[in-house]
Amino acid sequence: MTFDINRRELVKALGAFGGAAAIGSLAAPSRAQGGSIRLGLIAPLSGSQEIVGRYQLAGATIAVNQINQAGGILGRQVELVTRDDKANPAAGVAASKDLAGSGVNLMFGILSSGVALAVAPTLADDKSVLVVSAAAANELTHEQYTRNVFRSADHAYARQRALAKLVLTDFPDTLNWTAINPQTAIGASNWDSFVDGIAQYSQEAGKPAEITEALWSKFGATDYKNEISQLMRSKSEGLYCGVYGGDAVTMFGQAAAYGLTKKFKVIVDPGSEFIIANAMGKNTPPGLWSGFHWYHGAYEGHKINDDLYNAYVKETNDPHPAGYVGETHTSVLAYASAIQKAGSTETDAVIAALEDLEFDSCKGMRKIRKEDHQAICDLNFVQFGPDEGSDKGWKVTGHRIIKDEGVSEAPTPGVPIVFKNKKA
Amino acid sequence: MRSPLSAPIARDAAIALVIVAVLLAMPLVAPKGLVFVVGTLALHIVFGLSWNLMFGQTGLVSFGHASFFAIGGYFYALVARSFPDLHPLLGFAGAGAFGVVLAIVIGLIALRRSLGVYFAILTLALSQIVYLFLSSFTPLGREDGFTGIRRPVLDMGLFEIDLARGDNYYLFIVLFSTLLCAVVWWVRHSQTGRALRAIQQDPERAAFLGINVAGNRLLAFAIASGVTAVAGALYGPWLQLLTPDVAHWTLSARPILYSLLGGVSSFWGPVVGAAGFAILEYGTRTLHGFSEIIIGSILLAVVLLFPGGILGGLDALRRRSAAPARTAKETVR
Amino acid sequence: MVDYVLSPLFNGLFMAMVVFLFTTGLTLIFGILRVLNFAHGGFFMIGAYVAFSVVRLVGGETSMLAYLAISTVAGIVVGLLGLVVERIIFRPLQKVDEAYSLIATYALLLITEGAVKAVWGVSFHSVATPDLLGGAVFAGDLFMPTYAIFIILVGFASYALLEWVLQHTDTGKLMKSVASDPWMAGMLGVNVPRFYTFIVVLGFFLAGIAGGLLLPNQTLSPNLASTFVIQAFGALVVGGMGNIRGTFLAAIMLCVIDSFGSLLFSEVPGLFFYIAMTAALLLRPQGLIAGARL
Amino acid sequence: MSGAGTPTVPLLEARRVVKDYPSVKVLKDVDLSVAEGDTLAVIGPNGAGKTTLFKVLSGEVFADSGSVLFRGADVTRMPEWKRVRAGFGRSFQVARVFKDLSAAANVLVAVEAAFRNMPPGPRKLLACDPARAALERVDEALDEVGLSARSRVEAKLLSHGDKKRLELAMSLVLRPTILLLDEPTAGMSPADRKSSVDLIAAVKTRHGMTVVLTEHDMGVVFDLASHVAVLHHGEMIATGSPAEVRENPLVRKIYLGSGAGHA
Repeated sequence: MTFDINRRELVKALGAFGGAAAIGSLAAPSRAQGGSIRLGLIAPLSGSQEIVGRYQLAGATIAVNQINQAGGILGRQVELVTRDDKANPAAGVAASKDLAGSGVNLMFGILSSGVALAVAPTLADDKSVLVVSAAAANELTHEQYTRNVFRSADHAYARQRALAKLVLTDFPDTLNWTAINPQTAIGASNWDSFVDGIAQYSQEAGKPAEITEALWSKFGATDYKNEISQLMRSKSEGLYCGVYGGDAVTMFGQAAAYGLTKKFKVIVDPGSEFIIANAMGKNTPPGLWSGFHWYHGAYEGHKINDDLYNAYVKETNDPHPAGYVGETHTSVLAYASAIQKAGSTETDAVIAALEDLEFDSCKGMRKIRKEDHQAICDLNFVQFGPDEGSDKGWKVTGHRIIKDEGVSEAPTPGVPIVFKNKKA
Repeated sequence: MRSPLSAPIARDAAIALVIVAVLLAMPLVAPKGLVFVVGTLALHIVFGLSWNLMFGQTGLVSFGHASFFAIGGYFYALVARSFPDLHPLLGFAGAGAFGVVLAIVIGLIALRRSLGVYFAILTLALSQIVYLFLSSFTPLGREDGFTGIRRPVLDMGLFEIDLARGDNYYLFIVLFSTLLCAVVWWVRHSQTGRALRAIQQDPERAAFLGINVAGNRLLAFAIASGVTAVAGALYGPWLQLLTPDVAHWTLSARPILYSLLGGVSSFWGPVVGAAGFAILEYGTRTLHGFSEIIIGSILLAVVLLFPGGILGGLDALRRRSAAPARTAKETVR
Repeated sequence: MVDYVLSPLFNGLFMAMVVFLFTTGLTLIFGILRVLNFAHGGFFMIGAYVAFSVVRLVGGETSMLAYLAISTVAGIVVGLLGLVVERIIFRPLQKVDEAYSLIATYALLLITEGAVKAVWGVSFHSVATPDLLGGAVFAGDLFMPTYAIFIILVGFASYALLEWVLQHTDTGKLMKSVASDPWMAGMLGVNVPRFYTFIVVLGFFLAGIAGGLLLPNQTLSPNLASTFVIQAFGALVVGGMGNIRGTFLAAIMLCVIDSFGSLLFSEVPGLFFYIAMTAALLLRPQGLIAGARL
Repeated sequence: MSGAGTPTVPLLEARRVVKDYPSVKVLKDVDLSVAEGDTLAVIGPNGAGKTTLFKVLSGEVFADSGSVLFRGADVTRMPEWKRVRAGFGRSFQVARVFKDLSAAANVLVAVEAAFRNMPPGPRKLLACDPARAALERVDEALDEVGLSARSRVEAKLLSHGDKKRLELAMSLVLRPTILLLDEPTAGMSPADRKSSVDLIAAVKTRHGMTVVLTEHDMGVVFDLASHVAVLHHGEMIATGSPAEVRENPLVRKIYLGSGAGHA
């Protein structure tokens, strides 16, 4: 029963991160200590997304420890200050104001796009910088672009178009796609980006794909039977399961009796990572491709990747770090390089240094574009399947790195993204 | 010579003055995070006070008060986006008026047919409808909310105040909230307030004094809803974003918690309750994972130890410490 | 025909039984103690987590017998928690104004959420349906998962059982008499406080067993506590304030209407539940089954 | 029936009033007429329908058929609060006062309800103080029923008799044309009863009101009433002066048992 031990240990260990951070923040004086560089993590450390917040906290903590062991930045130690955004915009704004008020002008983290979009416009007033580590909404580097916000992680447009590229490479004959999506902006944005990719790459291959109208479900719904019935009657062969996290678990759980996973030849998921497999065990949909912020297995041999992975496993005994661990880790590294480059932690200097910054991370080199502050980086995908033999009940059956070569759009800060290939 | 029936205006004005002075001085001394929390608190105080005008004063239990907060907020945001040249004060007033009209329409149907728990659950159902509408109506931003709500420039004729600058919007919120609280205070202590109190105590008896019970209940519902709608309208530019969460039932539970925690029978009850709750939340903000247990336990302790809320509990303590003989005598007489 | 009538009818009925199973304990406690227990969902969730832990403990056993036994264990554990809650919270609340029970049970809801996180963490979990219920039945084009049929049957059976207990047993008569006039029952020698304890334990037991039975249907996470609570309040009040028959009928009516509504107006799923609830409250403010206690 | 020989319209009239409750027919074609200045006592055994008739007259419930006229105008479906504004006043069998308010505040509510919109003057409007005239009326009314000394006591702490007095004070400030009293002396000691009867008689004379009351105590009825109406099983079986009713054979039969016949 190693699996059980692992899960318990994981929870306990992640809890330890939380406890340590709590004590750390409490003990932290309200004014900047001479010498140490203070970085503020904003993450959902309670509420419905707490699981992700704990991963983010783990990644940030490891990065800070590694930097400090290596002598800090500019010879100064780094101190992590944490604030809870509860994945709620109001709490997020309060958290960023709270950090700014305590003299922490360099912030990172944020899972929910709603929180990121709420926090972004308040930063200029507070003279703060935010490096977004997860929130993927395209708007953040388009119509809601502000000078004070960077994104060191991949964004919806790039990830979903890369996913389209992947499925068309692996399943060139699966050309009729449909979807079940949550009624959120990120749900719509993900689906539009995926359709855009499918349309473009299938046309380039000379076999235009066909898109069937998507189904839209309530975010946080508890019953998907009506939607599943409709999907079972669909003529499509590929299913884009846009509902993510706990909703996806509920949906696949209820769909098991219908044989949904057997009906569709290919099922893809925009970014639930290990959540579906971990929760469903033996009932994991076979062959499910899932989008990842970072998949450690794809970068074995890369030092930053291996050090991060080993540190994580050592702390938690959990062999499956979610991509969020890597992305918050990356944001801290981005700050480290930028501060090194700027020779200062002043807001304007750090902003200038982050623009056009190229730095190495757990998934290789990334470049933050000067124009729209979006990082250009690898896109990771993992394929899952059930594994009757193991205790955890599932295994990784494949993984893929898609390089961002023409996947991302041209930078157009201030202007909404255009889905050129929306019409299939 | 003041009659004991007069409203305690001198005392309450003095308390209010002290509170407002402290709030206005906040940005000078407190960190920004705290200022943001306090600005939100000011709006929540209005939210709690207006709910208690229905409950403590009139005896109406609404489980859907947040829907008016949300309606006011979205109304203002939509108006400000659609008519950028409109004077912002007109926008805020319009939000209030919209809340009042909607409350009258709902009240005319709902208050006549159902009271007590039925009215409570009815308002809950209606607020769920508002919530679902806001989370699936595309022009209002659905689940992700109404983004980019600007803090307006106040054109005062002779001069302009840019509320987007510095702490201006915070100061504006504090002063506007004070005004809204004053409205609630005035209604509560006016002739209408006395009639509402009579209705809360015994509606049938009140009717036999010639008081229009249904009309006054509707009035209280409309005033409370209008005031809350204005608070909601002020909240949009404060956060620069509105999400359907502001119509969620967990937010509707807030004014109930504030009022019961502070004490429903006093004007100041919801103020004390809201402040207490904010202190709890702010105090536990870094205790990741423990905040629910701590907040829950403290709430539970207050209810079990001080039935009647904090103010009610203080009152009881004061009475107990006062000469018991005198109390006994008065009872006998 | 199947797509637009039978399928939504079936799905609505299934949802109705989910809501009904969730609401029975709530109805019982409200009907007799007049405490609207906000924390009910929290204890439902604890029941589900307890069942989940037992499933893991016995190595993912998915036989039918194990499933039923585990659900009962969850019910017993939560029932015992009910004993504690009754002693330290509900009993003192009897002396306090009714409105305060709202704030107390809301506080309790927060505590249950916090406690679940502390004990089980925040990860998502799910448990497969027992093998026997894993399949599906086809009736023409109508597709019915066996698990859903099972839950519908359990819902009807629970209703029939509760109704029988209330109408035809001494315990049921006692419940009804205490519900309608606790003072008089006390005068006639009923130990009312002990009876209240019994009711709370029973109500919590029902919450826990429902948590276990419905575990395969939901993702397990600390958010489960507030998932059904609003629908449950709706069924409770539309049904007529704490009587089992009314709650049962209201759950069916609201969920079936919602199922059809969601099909017709798929832009806003769930909307018709509340529209039906509003209409029912306006047209029959006294509830579907008026005046009856339990 | 009404005031001897006066051609005027009766002040309050009930015509063929019927009121059913789900299982029983409570009022069957009840006629009643009260002239200005009368004191009418409605009597009858328990369950005769006195309270229901009272509710129909005051507007607490509406008649199923038949009509209620006030000064000749139809008020059958007029809600109670409008009737009060038209000149009705009523008390309850068990005194109903606003328990958490002081005695004075109770009366103030009534005063302000009766004289709506008594603006306290612009300066005091902001302070929400009650108008001086309103406060004077409160003092007057409390004085009249003998409660001045207890004006600050919360109503729930008052004795039973004082609550009845307070309720009377609340009715009086409404300056009703017609006062409906539901068992005004129920549950009182003989001494209290005597003082209540005196008080009612005094205020009636002073304010020139018309009074309709229900009563169990025959002493009270004969002390106060100028007219008596007898209700039995929902039917009005006799009306007239106290002496006439006392001699009515049907009444005697019902009250004194069958076979009693003429005395």
